[in-house]
Amino acid sequence: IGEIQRFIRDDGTVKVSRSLKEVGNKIRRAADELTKELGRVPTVQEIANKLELSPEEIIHAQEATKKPQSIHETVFE
Amino acid sequence: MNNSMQLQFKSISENEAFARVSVAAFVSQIDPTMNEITEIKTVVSEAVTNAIIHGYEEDPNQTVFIECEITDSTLSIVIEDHGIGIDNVDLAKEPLFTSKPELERSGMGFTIMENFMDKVNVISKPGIGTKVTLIKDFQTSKSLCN
Amino acid sequence: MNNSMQLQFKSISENEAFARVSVAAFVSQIDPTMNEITEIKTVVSEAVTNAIIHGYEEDPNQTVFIECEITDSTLSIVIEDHGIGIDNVDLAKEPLFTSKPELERSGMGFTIMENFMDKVNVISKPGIGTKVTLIKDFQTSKSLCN
Ligand SMILES: Nc1ncnc2c1ncn2[C@@H]1O[C@H](COP(=O)(O)OP(=O)(O)O)[C@@H](O)[C@H]1O
Ligand SMILES: Nc1ncnc2c1ncn2[C@@H]1O[C@H](COP(=O)(O)OP(=O)(O)O)[C@@H](O)[C@H]1O
Ligand SMILES: [Mg+2]
Ligand SMILES: [Mg+2]
Repeated sequence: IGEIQRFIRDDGTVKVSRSLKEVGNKIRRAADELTKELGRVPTVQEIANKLELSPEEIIHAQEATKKPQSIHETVFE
Repeated sequence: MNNSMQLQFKSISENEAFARVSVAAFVSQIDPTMNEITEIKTVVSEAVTNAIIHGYEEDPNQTVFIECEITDSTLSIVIEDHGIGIDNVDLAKEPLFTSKPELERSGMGFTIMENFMDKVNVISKPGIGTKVTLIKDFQTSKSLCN
Repeated sequence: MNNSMQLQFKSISENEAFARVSVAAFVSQIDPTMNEITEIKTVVSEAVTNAIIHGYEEDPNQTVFIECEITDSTLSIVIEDHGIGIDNVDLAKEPLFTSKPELERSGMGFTIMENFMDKVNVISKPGIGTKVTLIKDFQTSKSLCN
Protein backbone atom coordinates (compact mmCIF):
# COMPACT_ATOMS: atom_id res chain seq x y z
CA ILE A 1 0.00 0.00 0.00
CA GLY A 2 2.94 2.33 0.68
CA GLU A 3 3.95 2.01 -2.90
CA ILE A 4 0.46 2.74 -4.10
CA GLN A 5 0.20 5.76 -1.86
CA ARG A 6 3.40 7.16 -3.26
CA PHE A 7 1.73 6.77 -6.60
CA ILE A 8 -1.19 8.97 -5.63
CA ARG A 9 -0.88 12.51 -6.83
CA ASP A 10 -1.70 15.40 -4.53
CA ASP A 11 -5.28 15.88 -5.64
CA GLY A 12 -7.69 12.98 -5.53
CA THR A 13 -9.92 14.25 -8.28
CA VAL A 14 -7.16 14.37 -10.86
CA LYS A 15 -8.01 12.13 -13.79
CA VAL A 16 -5.82 9.08 -14.16
CA SER A 17 -5.11 9.95 -17.73
CA ARG A 18 -3.50 13.24 -16.65
CA SER A 19 -1.81 11.91 -13.58
CA LEU A 20 -0.31 8.94 -15.39
CA LYS A 21 0.99 11.32 -17.99
CA GLU A 22 2.96 13.16 -15.30
CA VAL A 23 4.47 9.91 -14.07
CA GLY A 24 5.06 9.01 -17.70
CA ASN A 25 7.11 12.18 -18.12
CA LYS A 26 9.15 11.31 -15.03
CA ILE A 27 9.80 7.91 -16.52
CA ARG A 28 11.08 9.46 -19.70
CA ARG A 29 13.41 11.74 -17.77
CA ALA A 30 14.62 8.86 -15.60
CA ALA A 31 15.19 6.74 -18.70
CA ASP A 32 17.27 9.50 -20.31
CA GLU A 33 19.36 10.01 -17.17
CA LEU A 34 19.95 6.28 -16.70
CA THR A 35 20.86 5.84 -20.34
CA LYS A 36 23.60 8.47 -19.96
CA GLU A 37 24.72 7.06 -16.61
CA LEU A 38 24.86 3.42 -17.71
CA GLY A 39 25.79 3.91 -21.35
CA ARG A 40 22.96 1.60 -22.40
CA VAL A 41 19.19 1.34 -22.40
CA PRO A 42 18.00 0.87 -18.80
CA THR A 43 15.86 -2.05 -17.73
CA VAL A 44 12.33 -1.50 -16.51
CA GLN A 45 13.49 -2.56 -13.04
CA GLU A 46 16.23 0.08 -12.97
CA ILE A 47 13.71 2.80 -13.72
CA ALA A 48 11.32 1.31 -11.18
CA ASN A 49 14.04 1.44 -8.52
CA LYS A 50 14.84 5.05 -9.31
CA LEU A 51 11.20 6.17 -9.09
CA GLU A 52 10.33 3.82 -6.21
CA LEU A 53 7.53 2.14 -8.14
CA SER A 54 7.00 -1.45 -9.24
CA PRO A 55 7.96 -2.42 -12.80
CA GLU A 56 4.27 -3.06 -13.48
CA GLU A 57 3.36 0.49 -12.41
CA ILE A 58 6.07 1.81 -14.73
CA ILE A 59 4.45 -0.04 -17.62
CA HIS A 60 1.03 1.37 -16.78
CA ALA A 61 2.24 4.96 -16.52
CA GLN A 62 4.47 4.71 -19.57
CA GLU A 63 1.42 3.83 -21.63
CA ALA A 64 -0.05 7.28 -21.04
CA THR A 65 2.78 9.13 -22.76
CA LYS A 66 3.81 6.69 -25.42
CA LYS A 67 0.79 5.51 -27.33
CA PRO A 68 1.96 4.12 -30.63
CA GLN A 69 -0.58 5.93 -32.82
CA SER A 70 0.62 4.37 -35.98
CA ILE A 71 3.11 1.78 -37.01
CA HIS A 72 5.28 4.47 -38.53
CA GLU A 73 5.47 6.36 -35.30
CA THR A 74 6.49 3.24 -33.40
CA VAL A 75 9.05 1.95 -35.80
CA PHE A 76 10.56 5.02 -37.37
CA GLU A 77 10.43 7.71 -34.75
CA MET B 1 -20.35 1.47 -22.21
CA ASN B 2 -20.21 -2.30 -22.20
CA ASN B 3 -17.01 -4.23 -21.95
CA SER B 4 -15.63 -7.29 -20.25
CA MET B 5 -12.44 -9.23 -19.78
CA GLN B 6 -11.25 -12.34 -18.03
CA LEU B 7 -7.84 -13.02 -16.64
CA GLN B 8 -6.23 -16.03 -15.03
CA PHE B 9 -2.75 -16.60 -13.71
CA LYS B 10 -0.63 -18.79 -11.47
CA SER B 11 -0.97 -18.28 -7.75
CA ILE B 12 2.45 -16.80 -7.17
CA SER B 13 2.75 -13.54 -5.31
CA GLU B 14 4.74 -11.94 -8.14
CA ASN B 15 1.47 -11.91 -10.10
CA GLU B 16 -0.28 -9.60 -7.66
CA ALA B 17 1.24 -6.44 -9.17
CA PHE B 18 0.47 -7.72 -12.66
CA ALA B 19 -3.18 -8.41 -11.76
CA ARG B 20 -3.56 -5.00 -10.13
CA VAL B 21 -2.17 -3.13 -13.14
CA SER B 22 -4.18 -5.21 -15.63
CA VAL B 23 -7.45 -4.46 -13.89
CA ALA B 24 -6.46 -0.80 -13.57
CA ALA B 25 -5.66 -0.62 -17.28
CA PHE B 26 -9.06 -2.10 -18.06
CA VAL B 27 -10.86 0.27 -15.69
CA SER B 28 -8.98 3.26 -17.18
CA GLN B 29 -11.52 3.08 -20.01
CA ILE B 30 -14.20 4.65 -17.82
CA ASP B 31 -11.93 7.63 -17.18
CA PRO B 32 -11.74 7.32 -13.38
CA THR B 33 -9.99 9.74 -11.07
CA MET B 34 -6.59 8.92 -9.60
CA ASN B 35 -8.21 8.16 -6.24
CA GLU B 36 -10.66 5.80 -7.81
CA ILE B 37 -7.93 3.93 -9.67
CA THR B 38 -5.82 3.72 -6.50
CA GLU B 39 -8.79 2.26 -4.66
CA ILE B 40 -9.40 -0.28 -7.40
CA LYS B 41 -5.75 -1.30 -7.35
CA THR B 42 -5.85 -1.65 -3.59
CA VAL B 43 -8.94 -3.87 -3.49
CA VAL B 44 -7.62 -6.08 -6.31
CA SER B 45 -4.36 -6.38 -4.38
CA GLU B 46 -6.17 -7.44 -1.23
CA ALA B 47 -8.41 -9.99 -2.91
CA VAL B 48 -5.66 -11.50 -5.07
CA THR B 49 -3.29 -11.72 -2.09
CA ASN B 50 -6.03 -13.48 -0.13
CA ALA B 51 -6.54 -16.00 -2.93
CA ILE B 52 -2.81 -16.73 -3.15
CA ILE B 53 -1.88 -16.69 0.55
CA HIS B 54 -5.04 -18.01 2.19
CA GLY B 55 -6.93 -19.83 -0.57
CA TYR B 56 -3.95 -21.64 -2.07
CA GLU B 57 -1.50 -21.33 0.81
CA GLU B 58 1.07 -20.19 -1.77
CA ASP B 59 0.93 -23.34 -3.88
CA PRO B 60 2.35 -21.96 -7.18
CA ASN B 61 0.58 -24.57 -9.29
CA GLN B 62 -2.91 -23.25 -8.65
CA THR B 63 -4.80 -20.66 -10.67
CA VAL B 64 -6.45 -17.37 -9.69
CA PHE B 65 -9.36 -16.15 -11.84
CA ILE B 66 -10.47 -12.56 -12.39
CA GLU B 67 -13.46 -11.32 -14.31
CA CYS B 68 -14.15 -7.64 -14.93
CA GLU B 69 -17.25 -6.17 -16.42
CA ILE B 70 -18.23 -2.60 -17.18
CA THR B 71 -21.94 -2.09 -17.81
CA ASP B 72 -22.81 1.55 -18.32
CA SER B 73 -21.00 3.13 -15.38
CA THR B 74 -21.00 0.08 -13.11
CA LEU B 75 -17.82 -1.90 -12.63
CA SER B 76 -17.85 -5.41 -11.28
CA ILE B 77 -14.72 -7.37 -10.46
CA VAL B 78 -14.87 -11.04 -9.51
CA ILE B 79 -11.80 -12.67 -7.93
CA GLU B 80 -12.05 -16.42 -7.58
CA ASP B 81 -9.94 -19.27 -6.30
CA HIS B 82 -10.52 -23.01 -6.03
CA GLY B 83 -8.66 -23.16 -2.73
CA ILE B 84 -9.39 -24.10 0.87
CA GLY B 85 -12.42 -21.82 1.26
CA ILE B 86 -13.65 -19.95 4.35
CA ASP B 87 -15.51 -21.63 7.23
CA ASN B 88 -17.20 -18.56 8.62
CA VAL B 89 -17.41 -15.66 6.17
CA ASP B 90 -18.93 -13.23 8.69
CA LEU B 91 -16.07 -13.81 11.09
CA ALA B 92 -13.49 -13.52 8.27
CA LYS B 93 -14.95 -10.13 7.33
CA GLU B 94 -14.57 -8.73 10.85
CA PRO B 95 -11.99 -5.94 11.02
CA LEU B 96 -8.66 -7.23 12.35
CA PHE B 97 -9.65 -10.89 12.04
CA THR B 98 -6.87 -12.94 10.50
CA SER B 99 -6.19 -16.67 10.48
CA LYS B 100 -2.53 -16.06 9.78
CA PRO B 101 -1.20 -13.66 12.44
CA GLU B 102 2.22 -15.31 12.01
CA LEU B 103 2.47 -13.76 8.53
CA GLU B 104 1.89 -10.28 9.94
CA ARG B 105 -1.37 -10.04 8.06
CA SER B 106 -3.39 -7.11 9.28
CA GLY B 107 -6.82 -8.70 9.05
CA MET B 108 -8.04 -5.58 7.23
CA GLY B 109 -8.41 -6.95 3.70
CA PHE B 110 -12.17 -7.33 3.63
CA THR B 111 -12.64 -4.10 5.59
CA ILE B 112 -10.64 -2.22 2.96
CA MET B 113 -12.68 -3.82 0.17
CA GLU B 114 -15.94 -2.83 1.86
CA ASN B 115 -14.69 0.70 2.36
CA PHE B 116 -13.57 1.32 -1.20
CA MET B 117 -16.31 -0.50 -3.09
CA ASP B 118 -20.09 -0.04 -3.11
CA LYS B 119 -20.75 -3.72 -2.62
CA VAL B 120 -18.69 -6.72 -1.57
CA ASN B 121 -20.13 -10.20 -1.89
CA VAL B 122 -18.23 -13.24 -0.67
CA ILE B 123 -19.29 -16.78 -1.54
CA SER B 124 -17.10 -19.47 -0.09
CA LYS B 125 -17.21 -23.19 0.63
CA PRO B 126 -14.55 -25.03 2.62
CA GLY B 127 -12.63 -27.31 0.28
CA ILE B 128 -14.24 -25.76 -2.81
CA GLY B 129 -13.01 -22.21 -2.94
CA THR B 130 -13.86 -18.55 -2.63
CA LYS B 131 -15.49 -16.05 -4.96
CA VAL B 132 -15.32 -12.36 -4.10
CA THR B 133 -17.49 -9.98 -6.11
CA LEU B 134 -16.67 -6.28 -5.90
CA ILE B 135 -19.03 -3.70 -7.34
CA LYS B 136 -18.66 0.02 -7.79
CA ASP B 137 -20.92 2.48 -9.50
CA PHE B 138 -18.82 5.23 -11.01
CA GLN B 139 -21.83 7.37 -11.77
CA THR B 140 -22.75 7.55 -8.07
CA SER B 141 -19.25 8.26 -6.90
CA LYS B 142 -18.97 11.05 -9.42
CA SER B 143 -22.21 12.79 -8.53
CA LEU B 144 -21.38 12.52 -4.83
CA CYS B 145 -18.12 14.34 -5.41
CA ASN B 146 -19.69 17.27 -7.19
CA MET C 1 11.39 -18.64 -13.86
CA ASN C 2 8.08 -20.22 -14.72
CA ASN C 3 4.87 -18.28 -14.96
CA SER C 4 1.82 -18.08 -17.13
CA MET C 5 -1.37 -16.11 -17.61
CA GLN C 6 -4.37 -16.11 -19.86
CA LEU C 7 -6.46 -13.18 -20.90
CA GLN C 8 -9.61 -12.78 -22.93
CA PHE C 9 -11.64 -9.73 -23.84
CA LYS C 10 -14.23 -8.37 -26.21
CA SER C 11 -13.11 -7.52 -29.70
CA ILE C 12 -13.43 -3.77 -29.40
CA SER C 13 -10.51 -1.59 -30.31
CA GLU C 14 -10.47 0.12 -26.90
CA ASN C 15 -9.17 -3.16 -25.52
CA GLU C 16 -6.02 -3.03 -27.58
CA ALA C 17 -4.32 -0.65 -25.12
CA PHE C 18 -5.47 -2.75 -22.18
CA ALA C 19 -4.10 -5.94 -23.76
CA ARG C 20 -0.79 -4.27 -24.49
CA VAL C 21 -0.38 -3.01 -20.91
CA SER C 22 -1.39 -6.36 -19.39
CA VAL C 23 1.06 -8.36 -21.44
CA ALA C 24 3.83 -5.81 -20.87
CA ALA C 25 3.17 -5.81 -17.11
CA PHE C 26 3.40 -9.59 -17.09
CA VAL C 27 6.60 -9.55 -19.15
CA SER C 28 8.16 -6.97 -16.82
CA GLN C 29 8.81 -9.91 -14.47
CA ILE C 30 11.67 -11.16 -16.65
CA ASP C 31 13.58 -7.91 -16.23
CA PRO C 32 13.41 -6.58 -19.80
CA THR C 33 14.94 -3.33 -21.00
CA MET C 34 12.67 -0.38 -21.80
CA ASN C 35 13.26 -1.07 -25.49
CA GLU C 36 12.27 -4.69 -25.17
CA ILE C 37 9.04 -3.68 -23.44
CA THR C 38 8.24 -1.21 -26.22
CA GLU C 39 8.78 -3.98 -28.76
CA ILE C 40 6.52 -6.36 -26.85
CA LYS C 41 3.81 -3.71 -26.65
CA THR C 42 4.09 -3.07 -30.37
CA VAL C 43 3.79 -6.71 -31.43
CA VAL C 44 0.84 -7.30 -29.09
CA SER C 45 -0.82 -4.20 -30.54
CA GLU C 46 -0.34 -5.44 -34.07
CA ALA C 47 -1.63 -8.95 -33.42
CA VAL C 48 -4.61 -7.81 -31.34
CA THR C 49 -5.54 -5.16 -33.91
CA ASN C 50 -5.41 -7.83 -36.61
CA ALA C 51 -7.71 -10.10 -34.60
CA ILE C 52 -10.22 -7.28 -34.05
CA ILE C 53 -10.11 -5.57 -37.45
CA HIS C 54 -9.44 -8.48 -39.80
CA GLY C 55 -10.46 -11.59 -37.84
CA TYR C 56 -13.69 -10.24 -36.41
CA GLU C 57 -14.23 -7.28 -38.77
CA GLU C 58 -14.91 -5.19 -35.65
CA ASP C 59 -17.83 -7.24 -34.39
CA PRO C 60 -17.81 -6.19 -30.69
CA ASN C 61 -19.48 -9.39 -29.52
CA GLN C 62 -16.53 -11.65 -30.32
CA THR C 63 -13.67 -12.59 -28.03
CA VAL C 64 -9.90 -12.29 -28.41
CA PHE C 65 -7.72 -14.76 -26.47
CA ILE C 66 -4.18 -14.20 -25.24
CA GLU C 67 -1.90 -16.66 -23.51
CA CYS C 68 1.51 -15.72 -22.12
CA GLU C 69 4.09 -18.06 -20.79
CA ILE C 70 7.52 -17.47 -19.34
CA THR C 71 9.75 -20.55 -19.16
CA ASP C 72 13.23 -19.73 -17.90
CA SER C 73 14.08 -16.76 -20.09
CA THR C 74 11.80 -17.62 -22.99
CA LEU C 75 8.59 -15.70 -23.50
CA SER C 76 5.78 -16.99 -25.63
CA ILE C 77 2.66 -14.99 -26.44
CA VAL C 78 -0.27 -16.56 -28.25
CA ILE C 79 -2.97 -14.29 -29.72
CA GLU C 80 -6.00 -16.14 -31.02
CA ASP C 81 -9.31 -15.31 -32.64
CA HIS C 82 -12.17 -17.44 -33.88
CA GLY C 83 -12.78 -15.13 -36.81
CA ILE C 84 -12.69 -15.29 -40.59
CA GLY C 85 -9.18 -16.74 -40.85
CA ILE C 86 -6.52 -16.20 -43.53
CA ASP C 87 -6.62 -17.86 -46.96
CA ASN C 88 -2.95 -17.58 -47.79
CA VAL C 89 -0.71 -17.03 -44.77
CA ASP C 90 2.48 -16.64 -46.80
CA LEU C 91 0.92 -13.87 -48.84
CA ALA C 92 -0.51 -12.21 -45.71
CA LYS C 93 2.97 -12.13 -44.19
CA GLU C 94 4.49 -10.34 -47.17
CA PRO C 95 5.62 -6.80 -46.31
CA LEU C 96 3.05 -4.21 -47.43
CA PHE C 97 0.37 -6.81 -48.15
CA THR C 98 -2.99 -5.74 -46.78
CA SER C 99 -6.51 -6.87 -47.59
CA LYS C 100 -7.91 -3.61 -46.25
CA PRO C 101 -6.14 -0.75 -48.05
CA GLU C 102 -9.29 1.33 -47.56
CA LEU C 103 -8.60 1.41 -43.79
CA GLU C 104 -5.15 2.85 -44.38
CA ARG C 105 -3.58 -0.28 -43.02
CA SER C 106 0.10 -0.36 -43.80
CA GLY C 107 0.43 -4.09 -44.37
CA MET C 108 3.44 -4.14 -42.04
CA GLY C 109 1.93 -5.94 -39.02
CA PHE C 110 3.46 -9.37 -39.59
CA THR C 111 6.73 -7.83 -40.73
CA ILE C 112 7.00 -5.90 -37.47
CA MET C 113 6.22 -9.03 -35.47
CA GLU C 114 8.94 -10.95 -37.29
CA ASN C 115 11.39 -8.13 -36.75
CA PHE C 116 10.87 -7.77 -33.01
CA MET C 117 10.40 -11.41 -32.04
CA ASP C 118 12.65 -14.44 -32.47
CA LYS C 119 9.90 -16.58 -33.92
CA VAL C 120 6.44 -15.91 -35.37
CA ASN C 121 4.15 -18.83 -36.11
CA VAL C 122 0.77 -18.29 -37.76
CA ILE C 123 -1.85 -21.02 -37.92
CA SER C 124 -5.04 -20.02 -39.66
CA LYS C 125 -8.07 -21.65 -41.26
CA PRO C 126 -10.69 -19.73 -43.24
CA GLY C 127 -13.92 -19.68 -41.27
CA ILE C 128 -12.25 -21.11 -38.16
CA GLY C 129 -9.82 -18.46 -36.98
CA THR C 130 -6.22 -17.44 -36.53
CA LYS C 131 -3.60 -18.26 -33.93
CA VAL C 132 -0.40 -16.23 -33.84
CA THR C 133 2.43 -17.49 -31.63
CA LEU C 134 5.21 -15.05 -30.84
CA ILE C 135 8.40 -16.25 -29.16
CA LYS C 136 11.34 -14.34 -27.78
CA ASP C 137 14.33 -15.55 -25.85
CA PHE C 138 15.42 -12.83 -23.45
CA GLN C 139 18.69 -14.57 -22.63
CA THR C 140 19.80 -14.38 -26.25
CA SER C 141 18.85 -10.77 -26.68
CA LYS C 142 20.77 -9.81 -23.55
CA SER C 143 24.00 -11.60 -24.42
CA LEU C 144 23.88 -10.12 -27.91
CA CYS C 145 23.69 -6.63 -26.46
CA ASN C 146 26.75 -6.96 -24.27
N1 LIG D 1 -9.52 -16.47 -0.72
C1 LIG D 1 -9.53 -16.91 0.56
N2 LIG D 1 -9.46 -18.23 0.84
C2 LIG D 1 -9.47 -18.69 2.10
N3 LIG D 1 -9.55 -17.88 3.18
C3 LIG D 1 -9.63 -16.55 2.99
C4 LIG D 1 -9.63 -16.00 1.68
N4 LIG D 1 -9.74 -14.66 1.79
C5 LIG D 1 -9.80 -14.40 3.09
N5 LIG D 1 -9.74 -15.51 3.84
C6 LIG D 1 -9.83 -15.61 5.32
O1 LIG D 1 -10.35 -14.38 5.80
C7 LIG D 1 -9.43 -13.82 6.74
C8 LIG D 1 -9.50 -12.31 6.68
O2 LIG D 1 -9.03 -11.82 5.44
P1 LIG D 1 -8.48 -10.35 5.37
O3 LIG D 1 -9.51 -9.43 5.90
O4 LIG D 1 -7.98 -10.09 4.00
O5 LIG D 1 -7.26 -10.36 6.41
P2 LIG D 1 -5.79 -11.01 6.27
O6 LIG D 1 -5.58 -11.40 4.83
O7 LIG D 1 -4.87 -9.93 6.71
O8 LIG D 1 -5.78 -12.22 7.15
C9 LIG D 1 -8.09 -14.41 6.39
O9 LIG D 1 -7.19 -14.40 7.48
C10 LIG D 1 -8.46 -15.83 5.96
O10 LIG D 1 -8.67 -16.64 7.08
N1 LIG E 1 -6.31 -12.34 -37.25
C1 LIG E 1 -6.50 -12.22 -38.58
N2 LIG E 1 -7.64 -12.69 -39.16
C2 LIG E 1 -7.85 -12.59 -40.50
N3 LIG E 1 -6.95 -12.04 -41.34
C3 LIG E 1 -5.80 -11.55 -40.84
C4 LIG E 1 -5.51 -11.63 -39.46
N4 LIG E 1 -4.29 -11.08 -39.24
C5 LIG E 1 -3.85 -10.70 -40.43
N5 LIG E 1 -4.74 -10.98 -41.43
C6 LIG E 1 -4.57 -10.74 -42.88
O1 LIG E 1 -3.20 -10.51 -43.13
C7 LIG E 1 -3.01 -9.24 -43.77
C8 LIG E 1 -1.69 -8.63 -43.35
O2 LIG E 1 -1.70 -8.29 -41.98
P1 LIG E 1 -0.72 -7.15 -41.48
O3 LIG E 1 0.67 -7.50 -41.90
O4 LIG E 1 -0.93 -6.95 -40.01
O5 LIG E 1 -1.18 -5.87 -42.29
P2 LIG E 1 -2.48 -4.96 -42.11
O6 LIG E 1 -3.12 -5.29 -40.79
O7 LIG E 1 -1.95 -3.56 -42.16
O8 LIG E 1 -3.40 -5.30 -43.25
C9 LIG E 1 -4.25 -8.45 -43.37
O9 LIG E 1 -4.53 -7.41 -44.29
C10 LIG E 1 -5.32 -9.52 -43.37
O10 LIG E 1 -5.78 -9.80 -44.67
MG1 LIG F 1 -5.98 -10.21 3.22
MG1 LIG G 1 -2.15 -5.50 -39.03
